Amino acid sequence: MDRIVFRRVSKSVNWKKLLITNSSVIALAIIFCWIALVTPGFFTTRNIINVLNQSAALGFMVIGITAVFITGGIDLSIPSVMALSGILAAMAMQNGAGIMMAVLISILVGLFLGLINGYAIGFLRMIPFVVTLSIQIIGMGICVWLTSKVSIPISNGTYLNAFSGKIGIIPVSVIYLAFMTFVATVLAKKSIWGRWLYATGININTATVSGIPTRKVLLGAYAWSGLFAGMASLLITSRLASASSTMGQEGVVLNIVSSAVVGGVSFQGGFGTPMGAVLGTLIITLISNSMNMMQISYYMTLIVKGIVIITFVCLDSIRHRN
Amino acid sequence: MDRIVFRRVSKSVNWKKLLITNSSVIALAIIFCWIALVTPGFFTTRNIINVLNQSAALGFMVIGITAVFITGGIDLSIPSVMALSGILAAMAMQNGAGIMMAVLISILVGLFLGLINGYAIGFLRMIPFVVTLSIQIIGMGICVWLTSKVSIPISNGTYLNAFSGKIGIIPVSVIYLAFMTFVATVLAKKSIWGRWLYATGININTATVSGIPTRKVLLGAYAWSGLFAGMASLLITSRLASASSTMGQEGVVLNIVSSAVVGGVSFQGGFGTPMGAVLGTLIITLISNSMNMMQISYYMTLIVKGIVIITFVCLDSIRHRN
Amino acid sequence: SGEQSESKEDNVIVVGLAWNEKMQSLVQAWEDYMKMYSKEYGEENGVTFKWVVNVSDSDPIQQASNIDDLIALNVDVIVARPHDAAAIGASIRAAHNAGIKFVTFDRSSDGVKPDAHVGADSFNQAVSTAEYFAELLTENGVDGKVIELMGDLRDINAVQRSDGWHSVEDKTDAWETIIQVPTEWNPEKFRSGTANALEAYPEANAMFIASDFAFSAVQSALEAADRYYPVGHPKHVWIATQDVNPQGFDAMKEGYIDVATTYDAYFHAVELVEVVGRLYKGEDLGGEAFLVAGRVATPENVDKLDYMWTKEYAE
Amino acid sequence: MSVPTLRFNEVSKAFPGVKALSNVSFDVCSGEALALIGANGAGKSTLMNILGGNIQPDSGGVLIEGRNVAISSPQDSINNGIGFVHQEIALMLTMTIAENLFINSYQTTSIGLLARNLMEEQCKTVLESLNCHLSPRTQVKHLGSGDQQMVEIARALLMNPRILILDEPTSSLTGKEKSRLFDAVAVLKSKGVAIIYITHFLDEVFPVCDRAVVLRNGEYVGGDTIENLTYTDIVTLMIGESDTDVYYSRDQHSVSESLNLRVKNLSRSGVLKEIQMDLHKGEILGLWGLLGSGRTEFIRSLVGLDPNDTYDVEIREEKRMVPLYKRKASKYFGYITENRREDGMLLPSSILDNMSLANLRSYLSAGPFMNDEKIKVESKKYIKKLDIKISNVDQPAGTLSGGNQQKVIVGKWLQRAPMILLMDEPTRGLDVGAKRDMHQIINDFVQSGSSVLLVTSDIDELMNMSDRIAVIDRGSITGMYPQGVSKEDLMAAASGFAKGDKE
Ligand SMILES: Nc1ncnc2c1ncn2[C@@H]1O[C@H](COP(=O)(O)OP(=O)(O)OP(=O)(O)O)[C@@H](O)[C@H]1O
Ligand SMILES: Nc1ncnc2c1ncn2[C@@H]1O[C@H](COP(=O)(O)OP(=O)(O)OP(=O)(O)O)[C@@H](O)[C@H]1O
Ligand SMILES: [Mg+2]
Ligand SMILES: [Mg+2]
Repeated sequence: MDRIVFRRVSKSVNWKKLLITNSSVIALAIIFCWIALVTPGFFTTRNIINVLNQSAALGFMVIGITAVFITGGIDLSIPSVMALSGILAAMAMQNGAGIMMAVLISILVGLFLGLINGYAIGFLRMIPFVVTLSIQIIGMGICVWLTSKVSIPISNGTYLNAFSGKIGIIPVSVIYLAFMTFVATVLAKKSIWGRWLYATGININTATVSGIPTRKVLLGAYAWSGLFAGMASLLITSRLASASSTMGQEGVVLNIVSSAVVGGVSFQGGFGTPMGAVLGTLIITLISNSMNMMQISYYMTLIVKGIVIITFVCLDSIRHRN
Repeated sequence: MDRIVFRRVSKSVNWKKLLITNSSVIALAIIFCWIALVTPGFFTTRNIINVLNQSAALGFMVIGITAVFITGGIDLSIPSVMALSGILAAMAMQNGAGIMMAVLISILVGLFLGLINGYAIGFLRMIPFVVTLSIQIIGMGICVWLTSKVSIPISNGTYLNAFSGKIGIIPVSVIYLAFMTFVATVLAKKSIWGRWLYATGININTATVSGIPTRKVLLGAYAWSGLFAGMASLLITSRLASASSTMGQEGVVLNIVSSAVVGGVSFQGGFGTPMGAVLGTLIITLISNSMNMMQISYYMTLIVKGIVIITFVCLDSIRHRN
Repeated sequence: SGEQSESKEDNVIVVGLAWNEKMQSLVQAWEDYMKMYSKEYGEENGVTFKWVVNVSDSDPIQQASNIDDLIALNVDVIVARPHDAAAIGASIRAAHNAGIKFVTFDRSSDGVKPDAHVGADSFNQAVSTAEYFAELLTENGVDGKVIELMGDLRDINAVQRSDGWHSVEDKTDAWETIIQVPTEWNPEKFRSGTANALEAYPEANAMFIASDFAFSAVQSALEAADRYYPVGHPKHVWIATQDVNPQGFDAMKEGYIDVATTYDAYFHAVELVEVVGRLYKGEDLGGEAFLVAGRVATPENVDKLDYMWTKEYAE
Repeated sequence: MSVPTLRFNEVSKAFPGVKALSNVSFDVCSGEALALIGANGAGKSTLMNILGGNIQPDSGGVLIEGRNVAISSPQDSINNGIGFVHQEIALMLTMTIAENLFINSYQTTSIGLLARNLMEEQCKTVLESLNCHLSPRTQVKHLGSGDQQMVEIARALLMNPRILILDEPTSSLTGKEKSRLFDAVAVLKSKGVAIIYITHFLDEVFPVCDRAVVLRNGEYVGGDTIENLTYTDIVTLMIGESDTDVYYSRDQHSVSESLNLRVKNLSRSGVLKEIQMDLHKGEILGLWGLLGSGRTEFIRSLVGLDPNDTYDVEIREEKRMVPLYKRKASKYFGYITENRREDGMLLPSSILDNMSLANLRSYLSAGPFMNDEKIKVESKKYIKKLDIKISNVDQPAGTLSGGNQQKVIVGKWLQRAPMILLMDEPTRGLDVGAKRDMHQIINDFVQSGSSVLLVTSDIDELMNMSDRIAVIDRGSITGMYPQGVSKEDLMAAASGFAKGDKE
């Protein structure tokens, strides 16, 4: 008598599963069509580019936080890291620094603050929420101290052009976002760091026992998040042609987190992709864009936003149960 | 031959441990003495009562979130739940409702929103951060909608007296806080719900397998948090003699979370006591009070706050490693 | 009344200043001007001012606590920029119970009356801007289609500015406001609001911006839509705004902004110091409001106006 | 015959890709101990989880005393008088023993507060009845896994269950505890409790149980009273083969003179005391000790997972012994932990991801990028070699049965082929067939010149597999014995009464 192994691998397409796993893409399509139908002004090339452009900076921060989310952590310090990078770069330019120097400062400041977060969380095993909250508060304090008098105007034309100019009708910021999404996706899917990141997020004990340098992985995730906050500051300061501490208010976290969650990046760690996160960013931006276009009042915008987030999380939890 | 179980229970006092587990009480004492020495105006009866009074409302919200933290969750919706309770109660009073009715409305609104959070998290297994964030946003939307432009004055003298009056020189709010701290402590330590709460926080799977109704426990924790947010609104609206949507800004979460964390309530679930949390509230309030008394500049206040929080979390993580 | 926390010297006025937030340069300008003018005033009147400042992160509860702390410090006069017009009443009452004078600054109190109020007249500020704008459009024969960028609807000044604007619109019919965008005073919303509105209403040819502190954001949105041209150019968008902040100063000089009524931080500060001085001397001001009228600024005169905080903080 | 206490009626359950149970029916009577037997993945835990309210059956149901009962939650199960001792220990580590015991049935005083003293007294009584002398106030995390298992059993007993499930209760117990447990089972039987006893140790079945029931691939394949069954009968039913050669006896020994590892001094205050030992090329060194003697701590320290006071270790690099720095330790060691679910696997990840986890660096193709094709090929090789039962390589590892999960972990390390493999209870929970496979795998592994440090609580396995046996007692090595030492000597040495001839 032979050992019988039961196997029932259905080869037919599982529609339900397909639907659930691609919920953010599908939602994007539905929201898009609906808005297009309801709002006449919406479906112009210009407005679409507009939306893309509006999501670019947010998209950078979301790609950053995605790595942190995958490890099961959170980074609340992004707004003030972003503001501080921008302010320092703007101050440098005010004092005659060139574009290269400004870019370098933005990136290094972001990276540096990210490394502080990562060191505290990875090596000192402190709790992400509180570490990054503290850095957010401290960073905000430094921003206010540095700028107390004025928000700092940026007049360096090369800088403004490099990050908020256009190539043809396409804003460069959109190109940067597309490129970084691609890079992040490849790293997440194909590189050893991506594997390490997901493994650490799913079970840090298993990962450690399997010889993965989990503390360095955590360090890296927060450094990545800081780095992207620094890069986001380039887009934001050039878009607003100035830098100020108001850029760094906690409210921004709300959009970052909503985007990631709507994009299917799980809070519990181990799940989600940069691509999904960027799609989430588009959805969140679309919501406020279309609300503006339809002249929906401020409080309704808040309510709709809340409902959209909760719906997506609901989908997400169904997805995880399956 | 009996089996010898190897155990090293040292009977001598372990000073290090004693020091670490009581860090918040010790810190409170040190901060207190230091401030008293440095700031002449500090150690007056008036100012001490002042500090106690300032911590009362925050203390209620912190007692609320403590239950949620013990389950390993978070409640970001407290500010807008608190604001909404206050606004609805104030509107009722504007339309002639009495104090009983107003209290009932505050408490029920808080409880109801807490139950929504708890249902989504306990029964639909959604993620606390996102659920409560959404409720915060939606709640804020409703608050702005209800009050749209003006904040609602409260002129009901009985109400104002009942929640912000004094007995002798002691503000009633302090008495309420002391009483609720006592109730919460007894429930946490001595009741079956308390044990269930901690068990759920330590390991929800184990708790479920052991027959603990973990879903109801989660529901209860968030309901408790909402309830206390509702009660806090009584103290706040009576103190400000008005209710408005500005009361419910996200910034408040920062103080709630800092207080709990400084009070030794762990984010990872399973640890912390209401008593500790309330001590944490006193510390956080003392910090801003003493900064005001010492006339320290605004940005330094931010930086010091961040550093204090991070220090406490550091202590906390050391404590957990031991 | 109360316990003396510091033994008070004669002729030293301790002023407790409770800001509701300190994210904008304007607040710093006020504070600096107050300190500056109080020296001048003090020398003339034989008094010394001592300032005790705190900030409450846009949180009315924290502001109440901060004012409690000022009361505990037993200052002579409390000056507060209320975050919440009704909630400040409780603090005013508490100060009065402790025998401390109370002045609201910039934003007024809804219920309980302070000893005095010093501020700008937001409604009239908007009205004078709007009236000038009406003339301007009529002169140029423009059929105005206006995008209105509003402030934070929870801020009474923002609401009054909008109301002032619309009262002139109703009276003169010089333009039509085709869309209102609430910005929550958030620069990012100024930018995206402008961009989205231009998208939805390409026919728009004018804007009313509740404040020009975020003008660089509006400017970049206009540039992106290819609508950023100075007056005289066919693609010029007619812009009325308020305040003449550092961010709007140059744009006005160069003719991109057509009119704004100044928000005169310096005169606010002067008025405040004088009010404080009078209260300290025991004068009863009976809750009077000292409103500083703005000056209408246009590309022609903006460079010539005196005491512009904007110029001093534009570095 | 009277109505049976418990009856499974045509129970079926399918998971995606697997039919875990199909139409299983049998009875359990009051006062009997029924052995539930089956190879890894046969469906035993699934069936018990249905009874425990953790899983809902697709069809069929459970009858208790003739009545159909719906069990939709663990609480329902408890209310129906079912006590469950889980295969994986389910305790609140930071709570005390007493709190754990009463976790779902707190005793309260008249005013509704917890009656701590009362509970602690009852707790003591129950533990004493199991011959277990622990203070009710001890935190569970301070107990070894053996004592933890006793606490779990005590918890189940506290509810005076009509039916008691013991899912592999002895897998982490040594001799003494086992006999304590068997005594307890006898007492319960005499009280009329129906006991379902799941085990892979067939030798336990005969003294403890009255009847045996065998599952194979989710189907009921037979059962009878114990008197009518022989060892071979059971194995034949289980495996479904007439060829029931389930013993692997290790005969090739290829221990070389040269060393792979020399531990000169490994200390950690209060836990490990100046541990010294050598590990030769091609050697299997068995590590024997009582529960809580420090075997796990030793291994974790060696791999560098725990802090040490002294870490003085040498490792072979080419032909020489060189000092090993702690942070480099993971380069040379493979570590199979005793807690499979907690820190052995990425449960939601695919089998492929799990199997490649420890060896990712060697699957790099260019720069930091992975060669996924190579991962697939290599992993499939080991899936085949280890005979892991899976439906496809992308299946989440958490859905495998315990035995197959363990094989995935072993496969993960075999791919890496570390110089030294540290195995903590590698055959715990494995069926006889899988155990034989595992033994074969370990043997093959050392043939290639690597070494194994083997911790096992199964003394026969230890004696059969090891080239030498080190005895550890309270954190220090108290004896080193060659192959062929007697059981008695080992037991004595482990309890601190060594008399046998040391090496
Ligand atoms: N949640 C699940 N999802 C998918 N398949 C599952 C799940 N749980 C169990 N299985 C499958 O059901 C079958 C029976 O598993 P079960 O755990 O009941 O075996 P077992 O007899 O207890 O084995 P062991 O002796 O190894 O513990 C296995 O093939 C297993 O892979
Ligand atoms: N976290 C801890 N805190 C306090 N004591 C601990 C802790 N972990 C283990 N111990 C103690 O350390 C000693 C060694 O435990 P270890 O797990 O190494 O034993 P073991 O020989 O592997 O036993 P087992 O067979 O139970 O796994 C035991 O006395 C145990 O109680
Ligand atoms: Mg099993
Ligand atoms: Mg062990």
